[in-house]
Amino acid sequence: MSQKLLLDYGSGGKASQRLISGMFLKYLGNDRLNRLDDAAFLELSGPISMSTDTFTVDPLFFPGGDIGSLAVHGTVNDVAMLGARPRFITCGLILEEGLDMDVLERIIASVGRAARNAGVEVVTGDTKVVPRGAADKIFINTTGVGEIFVTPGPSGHSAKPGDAILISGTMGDHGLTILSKREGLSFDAPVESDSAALNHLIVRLLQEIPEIHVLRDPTRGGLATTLSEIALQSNVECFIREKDIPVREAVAGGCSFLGLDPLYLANEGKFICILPEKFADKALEIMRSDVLATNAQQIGEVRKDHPGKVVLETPIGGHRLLDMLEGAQLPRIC
Amino acid sequence: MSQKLLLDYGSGGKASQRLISGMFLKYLGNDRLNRLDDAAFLELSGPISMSTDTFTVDPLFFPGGDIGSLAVHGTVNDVAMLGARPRFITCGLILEEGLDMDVLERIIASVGRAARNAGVEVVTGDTKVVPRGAADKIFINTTGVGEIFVTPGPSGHSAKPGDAILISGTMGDHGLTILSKREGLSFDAPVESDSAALNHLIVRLLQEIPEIHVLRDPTRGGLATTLSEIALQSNVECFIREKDIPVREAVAGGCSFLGLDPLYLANEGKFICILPEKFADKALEIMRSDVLATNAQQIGEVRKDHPGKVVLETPIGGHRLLDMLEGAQLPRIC
Amino acid sequence: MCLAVPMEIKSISNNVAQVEVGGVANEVRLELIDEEPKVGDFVIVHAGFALRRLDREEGLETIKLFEEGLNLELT
Amino acid sequence: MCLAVPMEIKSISNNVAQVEVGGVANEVRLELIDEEPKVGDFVIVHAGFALRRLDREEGLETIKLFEEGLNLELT
Amino acid sequence: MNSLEQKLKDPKLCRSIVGRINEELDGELRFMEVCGTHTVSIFQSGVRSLLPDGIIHLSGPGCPVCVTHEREVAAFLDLAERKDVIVATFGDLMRVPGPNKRNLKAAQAEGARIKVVYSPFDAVNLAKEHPGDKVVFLGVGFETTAPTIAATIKIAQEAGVNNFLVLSFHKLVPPVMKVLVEDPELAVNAFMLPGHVCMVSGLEPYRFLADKHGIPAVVTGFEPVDILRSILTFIRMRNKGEAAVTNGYVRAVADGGNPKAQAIMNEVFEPCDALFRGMGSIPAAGLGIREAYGDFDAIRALGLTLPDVPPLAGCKCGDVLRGKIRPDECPLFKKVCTPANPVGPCMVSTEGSCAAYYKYQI
Amino acid sequence: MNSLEQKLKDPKLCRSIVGRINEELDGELRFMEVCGTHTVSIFQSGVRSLLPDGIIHLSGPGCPVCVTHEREVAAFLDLAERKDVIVATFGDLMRVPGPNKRNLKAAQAEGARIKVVYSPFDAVNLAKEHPGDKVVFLGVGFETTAPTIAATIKIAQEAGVNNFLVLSFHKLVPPVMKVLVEDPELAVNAFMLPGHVCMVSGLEPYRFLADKHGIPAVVTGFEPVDILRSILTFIRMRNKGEAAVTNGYVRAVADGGNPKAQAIMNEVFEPCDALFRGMGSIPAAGLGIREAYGDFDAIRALGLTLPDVPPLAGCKCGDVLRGKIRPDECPLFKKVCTPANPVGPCMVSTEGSCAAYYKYQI
Ligand code: SF4
Ligand code: SF4
Ligand SMILES: [Mg+2]
Ligand SMILES: [Mg+2]
Ligand SMILES: [Mg+2]
Ligand SMILES: [Mg+2]
Ligand SMILES: [Mg+2]
Ligand SMILES: [Mg+2]
Ligand SMILES: [Mg+2]
Ligand SMILES: [Mg+2]
Ligand SMILES: [Mg+2]
Ligand SMILES: [Mg+2]
Repeated sequence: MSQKLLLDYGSGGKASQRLISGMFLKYLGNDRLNRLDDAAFLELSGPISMSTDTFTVDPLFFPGGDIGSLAVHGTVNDVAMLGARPRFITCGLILEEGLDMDVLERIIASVGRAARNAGVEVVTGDTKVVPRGAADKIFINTTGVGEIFVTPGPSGHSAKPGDAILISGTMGDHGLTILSKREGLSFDAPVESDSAALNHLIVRLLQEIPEIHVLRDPTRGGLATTLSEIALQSNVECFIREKDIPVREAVAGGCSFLGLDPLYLANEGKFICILPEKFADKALEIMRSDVLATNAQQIGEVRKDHPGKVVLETPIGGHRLLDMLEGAQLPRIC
Repeated sequence: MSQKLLLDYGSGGKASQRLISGMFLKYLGNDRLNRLDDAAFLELSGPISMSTDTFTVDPLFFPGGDIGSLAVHGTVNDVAMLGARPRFITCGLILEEGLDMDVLERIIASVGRAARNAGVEVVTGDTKVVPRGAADKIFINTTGVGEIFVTPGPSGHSAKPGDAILISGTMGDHGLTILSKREGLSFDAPVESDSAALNHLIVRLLQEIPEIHVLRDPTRGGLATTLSEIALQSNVECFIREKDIPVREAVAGGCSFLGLDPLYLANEGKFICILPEKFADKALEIMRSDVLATNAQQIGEVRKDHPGKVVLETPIGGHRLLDMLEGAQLPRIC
Repeated sequence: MCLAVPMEIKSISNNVAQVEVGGVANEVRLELIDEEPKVGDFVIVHAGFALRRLDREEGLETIKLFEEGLNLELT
Repeated sequence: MCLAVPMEIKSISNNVAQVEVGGVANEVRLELIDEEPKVGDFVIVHAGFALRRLDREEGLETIKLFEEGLNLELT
Repeated sequence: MNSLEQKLKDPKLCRSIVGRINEELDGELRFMEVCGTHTVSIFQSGVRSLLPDGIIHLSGPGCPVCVTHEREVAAFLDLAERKDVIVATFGDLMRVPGPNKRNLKAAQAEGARIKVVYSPFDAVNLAKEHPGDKVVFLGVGFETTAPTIAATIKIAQEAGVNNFLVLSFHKLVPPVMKVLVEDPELAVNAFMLPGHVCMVSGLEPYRFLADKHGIPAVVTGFEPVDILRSILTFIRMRNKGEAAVTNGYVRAVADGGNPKAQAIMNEVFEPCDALFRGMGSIPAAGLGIREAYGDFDAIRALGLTLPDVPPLAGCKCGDVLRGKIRPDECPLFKKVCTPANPVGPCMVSTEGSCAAYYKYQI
Repeated sequence: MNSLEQKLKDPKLCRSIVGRINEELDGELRFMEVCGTHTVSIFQSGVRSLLPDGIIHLSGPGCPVCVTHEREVAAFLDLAERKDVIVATFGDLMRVPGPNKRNLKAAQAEGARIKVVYSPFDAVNLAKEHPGDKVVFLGVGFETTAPTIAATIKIAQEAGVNNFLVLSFHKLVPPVMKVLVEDPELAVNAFMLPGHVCMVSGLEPYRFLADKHGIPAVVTGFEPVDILRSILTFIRMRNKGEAAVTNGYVRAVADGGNPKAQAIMNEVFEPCDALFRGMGSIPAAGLGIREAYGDFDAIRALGLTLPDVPPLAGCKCGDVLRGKIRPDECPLFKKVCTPANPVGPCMVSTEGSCAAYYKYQI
């Protein structure tokens, strides 16, 4: 039987110290983290992009990733979307007493691997252990900082009528993968989470394209929700064509019998790029040259007719709103 | 009956948006946060101090504070301890479905108040709602950044033999307050949490004292654990005198019948300051002139005899180790 | 009123069929279907039960005829 | 072997006393104490029960005598 | 995608049919679908935005969630309060408002044990996992769904699972359509019949629409071509002065329906009066559990009664469902009544016509 | 702080006594305390570091946690596994290792329902809150603690709480001291008697130490002055060639103890043989629940037996508790055996002598 985590590991005492040196420094160690001061000392020159996210994904391990890699990718991507090079992240853990130490170790190793691949360092962290039943196994907060190297940087407020709307690949892969592994709803779907660090591609795009208005990753709430946010922030219409939105057959198939819409499913390795139409082809070329965005597409354009709205042209040529949902989608039978 | 939080509020959809604008922007709003981009744009010039902490305190409200103010103070203090002016914090929430919306609102208002008092802005955040039973009401992660204005800044690695060891006030107030309100152990103690933002006092100290080797807040694990860490990091002996350590009568009283030691109880508004003996009086004078440190004391000095150890001189003149505990203290009867 | 989707039968055992749509595999129960289903059939699935066989040839034929009729009348 | 601390009785009702040490208030049960306790008494508390009255005068007196004895012998 | 599926969504074919509709339409045609899946499909596919102004699309009482009565929802909520009960339900019911706008999601957030299942069969497994509790499945749905629940009850009986119960509030489509067409204010020229309901029940129960009331009706599939073709059929029947009930979904629907599913449904259930939201009690429009299966009947086993509740003030769902007004003619629509704060169930169900108007209508 | 409390810790007075000890000590004096609270107090107050080398301080079997037998811990763990049981315990027992180093903390982490209470009375309230479960209090302790548990059983009986049970592994001090002094290898010159145990039992049960074995013994309080004064008394008795059992804790201890507490303890409990860790079974050294209170006896009510377990390999606790070796003379001390990874209970209990050596000794 594998060893189980005890409350003692979060006490700040010797057990905490062992967890830090035996696991965290082993997988995440670097000169900054190793100092174990109250805070990390960072050589960074501003302006700075800073983002935080907490990860509570269930199950912890899924095809294409786990909560550890996801926690790195999510924050790295958010930091990058502001036109920044992500440099440093923090890692705050909430652990449920009784958690399998092997599970924890696999996850911490995954955080380390994902951080190395993304080119960021975990520079400080925090661990709380809560009594059994007070949390669900493990929650991870990551907060990242990076140096902004384009000004004005991309922002959800900067979409302009006439801009092209691009997405970097298929929609809904992460969301459907997670659903397919949920307890009580498990079905086999030949699909993996798209969880990935987009920062290297983002940096390249920003370096080679003179003007990018919006970069955003369509995570929770999916493409529909994220475009709605942009439409509201920029007070424009986002007009998109359903036929141009790539959706994997398995994602469409899974959605069909659960009564879900892939455009509302989360993505964790995709981004929306809104930029002047004249740069669209160049941007698509750069995107498609990267394995993370081989299915990049222009899916529509920014208009001014229905400010704050997303309008979808259906495959048969009809038009309808793509509204933000009230809450999460539930599997349904009618 | 007050309204209860639903999973929908964490979906990224309209319910999430309402929570953000109706509550988070209302109490925490500022120009940076209000943009609601993936990340916050910060004008900061390095070097930078960055710290993260997650708060899972139970109960949520306690004499002297609540989880919201504590989350601000904890991170602001850690950022400051590196010789920095805390500027910006992030706020990551994990909320249990069914949480009373009034409770949430009180806590967010408290975060806002504490941030304003500490002079920091909440610049970005994240909210996850987990199913009932998957978390205990509310957990808060805060991550802070600030500009380091002294180099070399204080560090746990910099204690030197001959240095004076100062603490800014009474030990164990926060820990005993929380214990006294724990379900199943409740007793009335005339004591409040010392939770407070120390950054203004820290900045003043650093500006007026030419050389400070170590600053650290003795939180989880208390004075004993934090001094042990410093002794290990700096490879020195921390020698302290029990009679000089201020402990409130109520804290000593509560500890007596629970079989606990106040030197291992958490503090949330105190700091340890280690500096050359010649600056000790000046530092104490500055500290005592601030309401947060009126009971500041020199409690000992750094020696080289037992490197990595904390040695305590007892009131009767005996000597013993003050060891780091294995895990958390449990109330005991023998 | 009743979300029901066609899925292809990949195998059958004990009144339960393994079905697929877009490569996504699921199980459906066969208590309610009126024709003996066989591997390769498409069945219409509702709430975890196969309710009927989908006659895809019939469907194609109908559409083809309809389309021809439309064009005939249009030209 | 048995952590037991003196606490002062602030009030009594129904075999339960409100006691204090350093201003910290708690409740103790009185089923086991052999002398009828009264408000102002100090009792030795173990595991939520008062076990005996602490005779503080006796304690002071003993120490005083002992101390005098020590000094006497020393000088 | 193979060619049948492609054909059924083929933009060129759709445009041809729309062209025909425009050409052949004479005056105004008010058609009603009585199936929520049609409601969603018509909006979501964009069919609706392609139809000429003369085609008036009305959504009838065909979403089982929308027609669930507030007294029935109150019963669900009472059930969820019970400490010895785990409620199993399709996701569709989670947000339907009962008295004081309380719903199952809120009850769940406050600690009630409510589990969303994809199939009623999953609820039997849940019952096996919780032998000390009663698992009550909320039986809501029309003729498509009722057989799946009947079959599940039979499976539970064979497996000897005795802590699985069904609260049956199933409803039947023909009786409520009878109420619609007998309304002297009816202003519907044609009915689009629910394809998947007819897959079970066949066409016979709907013949009265044409035979007795002279209203054409077509059993319709859910793809754009299915829907547009039925609309064209309505126009052509009217142009020829004909009225018939025809099958436009032959690939899935036999005229006689699915006799096996009918038999299982009739073995377990028997007709009873039913409450429809906004329409009140309709004779023989519901399905109760027969005495032979009384051990699985939550009403009998737990002694449930329907609590009296005040009707939802101001909600015009009844008029919407009868085709008397469009959702945007309800004075509360989009002002007081939104998906975030739904007054009536037509706004809360994913298939509700008010919700569809709100969500899809530009 | 008032003057009694100040006096008892007064540094000047302490220094005077230490001065006297140094002056009057002739040769080596080996004294043993048999109370964990003395162990901690002697180390924590710094008394130990002030004593001259000639004073050898030994810690006997006086921590109820340390003497809890591994078979008893195994029984606790078995109990914690039961789905219908909530275990209530003093915090002290949580980390005590049983077979395979498993302890109650680990069981709790894996889902066992274990609640730390401050008073046994709290466990009765817990039982009232969980009427469907059995709340079993782990009864561990000496004469100080046993009366509180006896009183709690009587309170539970009067209140009619019938789901409160006690697993009584209480132990008595005099029988184990008898075993110590009858050991031909005994090398102890004086005993510091446990102040709070004597508060209940009085001095009588200890007279045999002086009368029969000629070893001086002083009932001692827990403040530095109390402890130093007893050590001086040992020296003086020896210097005069006297051996007596005297009361150095008159402010709390009557020579006859607390008759009321004794009566309640004897009403509920009766002597039985007891297992002591490292020492084995000792006749009449334990307290079992009398038949009249059998309804509250977890052993009777749940049919518990003590599982056989292999002894802890290499642990010298038995020798430490007998005063034969000091903790740092155990070959495992600080090398294999640490508070993080304790081999024996003397290392795990806050009051254990190995733990005290590890934690406090510079
Ligand atoms: S808009 Fe709302 S209130 Fe009006 S009919 Fe629809 S659901 Fe009822
Ligand atoms: S040091 Fe460890 S192994 Fe040795 S006697 Fe003490 S508890 Fe046992
Ligand atoms: Mg700190
Ligand atoms: Mg973010
Ligand atoms: Mg994000
Ligand atoms: Mg921390
Ligand atoms: Mg859990
Ligand atoms: Mg994002
Ligand atoms: Mg920190
Ligand atoms: Mg901290
Ligand atoms: Mg976020
Ligand atoms: Mg909870």
